[in-house]
Amino acid sequence: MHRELKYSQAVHEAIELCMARDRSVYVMGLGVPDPKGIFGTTLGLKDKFGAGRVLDMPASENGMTGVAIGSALVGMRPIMTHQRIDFALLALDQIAGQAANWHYMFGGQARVPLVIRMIIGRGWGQGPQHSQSLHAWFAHIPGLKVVMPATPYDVKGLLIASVEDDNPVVFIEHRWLHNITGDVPGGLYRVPLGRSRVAREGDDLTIATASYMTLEALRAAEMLAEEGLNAEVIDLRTLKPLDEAPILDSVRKTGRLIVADTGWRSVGFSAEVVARVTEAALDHLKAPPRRVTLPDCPTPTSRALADFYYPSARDIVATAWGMMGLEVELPVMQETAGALLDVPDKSFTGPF
Amino acid sequence: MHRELKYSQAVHEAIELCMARDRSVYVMGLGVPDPKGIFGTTLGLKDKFGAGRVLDMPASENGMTGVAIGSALVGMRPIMTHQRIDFALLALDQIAGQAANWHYMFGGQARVPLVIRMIIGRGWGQGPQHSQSLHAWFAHIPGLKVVMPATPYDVKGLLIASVEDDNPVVFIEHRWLHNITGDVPGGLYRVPLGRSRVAREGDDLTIATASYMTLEALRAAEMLAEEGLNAEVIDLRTLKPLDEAPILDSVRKTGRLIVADTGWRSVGFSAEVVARVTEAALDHLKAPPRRVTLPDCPTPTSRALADFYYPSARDIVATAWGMMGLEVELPVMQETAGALLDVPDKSFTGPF
Amino acid sequence: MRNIEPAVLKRLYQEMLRIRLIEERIAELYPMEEMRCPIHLCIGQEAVAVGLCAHLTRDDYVLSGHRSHGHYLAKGGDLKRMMAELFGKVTGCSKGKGGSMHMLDLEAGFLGATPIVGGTIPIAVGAAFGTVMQGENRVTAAFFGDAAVEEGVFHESLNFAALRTLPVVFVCENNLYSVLSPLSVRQPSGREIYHLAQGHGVESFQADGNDVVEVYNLAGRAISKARRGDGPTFLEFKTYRWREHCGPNYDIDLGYRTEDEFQEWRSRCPIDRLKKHLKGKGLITDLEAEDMENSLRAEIDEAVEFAGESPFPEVEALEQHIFAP
Amino acid sequence: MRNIEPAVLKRLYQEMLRIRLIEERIAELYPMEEMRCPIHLCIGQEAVAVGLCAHLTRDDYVLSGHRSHGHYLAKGGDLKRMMAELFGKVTGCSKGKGGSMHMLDLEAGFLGATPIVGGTIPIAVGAAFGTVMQGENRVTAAFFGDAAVEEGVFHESLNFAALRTLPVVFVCENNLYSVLSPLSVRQPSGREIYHLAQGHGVESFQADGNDVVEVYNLAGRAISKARRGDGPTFLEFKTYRWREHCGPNYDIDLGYRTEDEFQEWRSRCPIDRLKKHLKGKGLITDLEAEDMENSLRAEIDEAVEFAGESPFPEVEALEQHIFAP
Ligand SMILES: Cc1ncc(C[n+]2csc(CCOP(=O)(O)OP(=O)(O)O)c2C)c(N)n1
Ligand SMILES: Cc1ncc(C[n+]2csc(CCOP(=O)(O)OP(=O)(O)O)c2C)c(N)n1
Ligand SMILES: [Mg+2]
Ligand SMILES: [Mg+2]
Repeated sequence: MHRELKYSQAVHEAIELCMARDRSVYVMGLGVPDPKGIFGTTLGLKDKFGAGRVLDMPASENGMTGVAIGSALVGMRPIMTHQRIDFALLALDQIAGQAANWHYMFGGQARVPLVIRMIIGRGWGQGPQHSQSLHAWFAHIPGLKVVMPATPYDVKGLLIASVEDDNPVVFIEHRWLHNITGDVPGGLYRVPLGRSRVAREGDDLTIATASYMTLEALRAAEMLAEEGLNAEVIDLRTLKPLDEAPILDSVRKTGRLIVADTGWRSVGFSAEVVARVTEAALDHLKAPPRRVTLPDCPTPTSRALADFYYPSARDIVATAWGMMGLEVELPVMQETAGALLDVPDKSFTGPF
Repeated sequence: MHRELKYSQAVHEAIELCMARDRSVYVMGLGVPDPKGIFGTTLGLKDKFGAGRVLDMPASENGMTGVAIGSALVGMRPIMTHQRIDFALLALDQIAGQAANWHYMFGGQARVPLVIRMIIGRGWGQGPQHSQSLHAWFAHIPGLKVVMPATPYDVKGLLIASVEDDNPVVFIEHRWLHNITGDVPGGLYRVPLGRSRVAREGDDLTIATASYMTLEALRAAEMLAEEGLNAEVIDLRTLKPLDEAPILDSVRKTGRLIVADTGWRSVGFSAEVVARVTEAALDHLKAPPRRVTLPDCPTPTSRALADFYYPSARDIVATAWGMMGLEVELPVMQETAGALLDVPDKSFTGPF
Repeated sequence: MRNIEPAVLKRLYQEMLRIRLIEERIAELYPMEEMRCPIHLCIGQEAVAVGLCAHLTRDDYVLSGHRSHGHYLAKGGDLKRMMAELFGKVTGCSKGKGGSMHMLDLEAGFLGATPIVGGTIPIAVGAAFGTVMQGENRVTAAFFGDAAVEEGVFHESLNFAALRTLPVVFVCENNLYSVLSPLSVRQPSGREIYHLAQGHGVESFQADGNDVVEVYNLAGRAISKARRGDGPTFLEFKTYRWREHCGPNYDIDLGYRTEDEFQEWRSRCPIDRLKKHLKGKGLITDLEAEDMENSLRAEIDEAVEFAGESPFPEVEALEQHIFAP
Repeated sequence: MRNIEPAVLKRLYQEMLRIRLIEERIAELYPMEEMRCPIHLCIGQEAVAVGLCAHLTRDDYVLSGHRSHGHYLAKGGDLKRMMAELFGKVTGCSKGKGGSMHMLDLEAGFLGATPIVGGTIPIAVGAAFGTVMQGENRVTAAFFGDAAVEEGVFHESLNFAALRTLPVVFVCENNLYSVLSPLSVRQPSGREIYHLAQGHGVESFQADGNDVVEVYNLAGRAISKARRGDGPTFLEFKTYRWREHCGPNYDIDLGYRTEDEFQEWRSRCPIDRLKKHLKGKGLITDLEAEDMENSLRAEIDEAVEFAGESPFPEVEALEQHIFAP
């Protein structure tokens, strides 16, 4: 049975199902119960589960993360939400210093089942302080799990699995995914943390990616296929723990690796993938691995600059041809057709 | 003229010289003017320059970083100090969200000349919240410079250059370096940011490293040399901007790369070095690059565990032989001789 | 409104009106989708910015947050460059890199506005600290909203300002909401915001932020005190945002606040109130008022034209300014 | 010291003495360099932990910071496992992974202590919030020092506790110093710490932390109030640390505090004071006191022996417990 849902609706359904079956699950964050409901993902939950379990909070990111941790220690399962990952910069002591260490430093005697939803990604001119893609930071910290789903199916299954996980999970949603649609079964199902997915099979080139860049990678793969190059796209889904084997298997088959990442280049997540592949499959590499990422600069606000800041399918395609040692003329893209690059589609009108 | 100074004295001298020649330089941090003076690095400065320029502060890491930024915006050049890098987790919004972006987001019209000294590294049982080595986080952020000197000479020259730099600089000192001694010229001199140093020449293997791991790498190189393997040791000194060319040149010569890092493995700084080398010098690699790092787990407190947690020369040596495809019996090391691994030398008595 | 020179009152009126007209023009133009950045309009709240900045010189400093247009303008920030910034142009006050949420005008002493709630409060305290260390006699004002006092960094800032008796004025525009969330879900009832500052031992006042004269008087007191070296003051001004949190529209239909509440505050429009007074006292004629409005509109037209005609930044700018040379 | 049952007074005495003797034993053993982790002794400050925890049941929760030995013990934490933890042994209360700065005893309701200043205060508030959400009637106490109130997170915690009327007691042990830094360089003079909490609208008290009866009485009041569902209370207890900030030694020679100050506080030893009272009232005889001390020493001997004989964790433990299964 087909059942099309938006990514944002899949998030909503996951939360709703978790709350319905487990009274210890609760949701909090700035604006969670408000009429906009975090891009629709928490709409109506307060009416259904009550103000006691669906709560707004003061703008106290660090303190409220501590509150979530404390409640988790005594048996609750909080889902905390930040409308922008940038706000979590204030909470890193509690996230990385406390939550991540709590299980280990007490010898496994305590648990912090805590999901922190953070939204990354573009919009009109979100600029330097509202669009950082800091997943690399979280993926560096032992004790944190980091999830970045790309599809409606995965976001639901991974969110349910995250809520059921007994560890702090940083759950990252890209703003440009909320409106995409896809098949989403009803009812509870889990997508296990730490398992990647082959989003497209191919023999010539491996593209390892996650979150929104999976869409760009798939677009790129289509474009490459038109010219006879067959890319395999691996959607990592979970950055930590990282499901390394399928990437290695793929590169052993294709001999070529592109890592497409929503984050900055230097000391970013993409470097880790390159390092792992090189360490384990050097002999299979037919060409140097490549990273398609943000350049190492803050996010500019003007669309005239942002258009060049964010990597796209076009960059992946150009990189792929470069790896093949070919100069291929790239198909005409949106921008030359006068379309706007700072929105994912026409449904997106406004800065968020 | 030889002039032996401790690393901590070199830090002290750099600060003193900067303060003497520029009235806008001031130092602040918890305990800066106290009788212990940040492991001796700020001792006596208050007497010399007055309480107005050498100041203690409330335990308000985020706010006081903002204070430092504000003062920098109006013409001061603060040197802020954290006795442990872990305390800076509280200040990341001001460091990465504000200071790092300020110059860029206002189109180059404002500057934040701010040095933040942070101390990393071991000690007796510093444990999970007092010994994290988070340089990878800072090196990921556009707009921050990150410096990790390994020698008394460098720490002085780099600190002076950092204070004179018009950008926020994260200046990381490893606790086990404070007591090492070396040649340090008197007077002002600079070691430029963004330049690495060949600490030892060799043809067989490149070890890229920084901070305290430079010492372990040099020790490892000696041990390898005894068996006829000639390692080149590159002390990176600055992680951002990274001086890439000398690493590439070296690997093109040796064909083998080990990155020895004080930080965690996954999504750490070592991955970046591996990625850059693979991207630029794949064809020269005779063996897969290797990372010698902390394992991906929080710092345990018990010395019984910490002894296995921190990488040492021995690990580098074992890795090197592995890369050569050889099994070489490792020389007997301290631990089997009953010595204590949780202190750098006999001068170190106590947890810090 | 006694004790204040008619000329000053007229200037306050003009400044408020100017900000209002500019914000309304932005609201009008925004749906054309050329200002492609989030905007937070201050319509309804103009009195705080104007009454406060009336006492500041160009040598004094101001820092602000996401809702900074009024502060930027009241402090003397360049209008053309502000408009160009909203349009993402290279002539903008942040060369297009910042947009509405990141503006500065160093010549005007507008040291910067950034949108992380509470984030510029310690920076303002630091600016004040820096001026003191340099022996300068400048005052720094920090503008922020009622949500900012929930951030720990607000308290850290107050503590240090009090500890060091710094020349800083904390200006809280309490408009009752943080995005769509009322104070009641964020702060304990019965505890006023200015009580927090009192707890820190900082002299604190609460007043009507829609009465520009009350703002002007309190601000004058706080700023002279700072200038004398007698330390920080905290001012809480109750006021109200008329339009949506972010964007150009009205949003009463969303249901998070009532039509009654909105109308009640709208009837206390700070500009109308002062205009009524000026007219009542014969300090301004209809013709004068009309002239004033016309010349303001002309200035705004010019700024919009400037912004529209200005070029976008070149792609090279993308990787410029990451590091200061 | 009226109003309190003699049996209670004796128990308070015994608990304080126990902590004192344990801390002194640690100080004695520390120079042997087998407890290879930083330790922060609470000698001189025992009354706060004991007076407070006397009202808590095992179902109640306590969180603490770097100076947590007294809180752990007063809450009923296992002594043997604490000693083993200091020795880095696998039988330790954190299996050797935490050391003195990271201890917990879940059976005793000691929910955890960690050394980032202020870091466990919001966690305590969250524990209280969690108990309320689960309909449990438990009280949570957060212990912290005078530096913790400088951290923004302290204020964020108070605001939320007040907003939600949570059953939490904030216990500030104001021992005048943060490491070697006196209050005067960190907080404005004339502003008492409990004023900060008042600013948040939280009922607040300041009292002599070296008078266990005063602590006991105030704590009783705050804890019953929390248990009744009437919300948080903030208690500031003035007290004094006798030894160095971190480590086993005296440190008056460092010069950051005076010999006079030290002697003055030492003369107000909470244990001596209560003992004098007990003896004066004939509530305890010399023989009884000696017996008590002897049996405490025997208990401590046993714990030290247990710790010494326990094995270290195996290397396999290094990568265990990174994630909960
Ligand atoms: C640290 C942080 N958390 C959350 C946000 C999202 N946010 C943007 S504006 C805003 C509301 C601020 O309310 P207030 O301070 O009262 O100012 P107002 O918008 O009412 O002028 C919030 C929560 C943010 N920008 N920064
Ligand atoms: C966030 C943070 N900043 C700094 C430190 C270093 N530090 C350890 S203990 C301490 C002093 C704490 O003083 P106080 O809260 O008064 O407790 P006391 O030691 O006096 O019991 C400091 C600053 C830390 N652990 N955490
Ligand atoms: Mg508001
Ligand atoms: Mg203290």
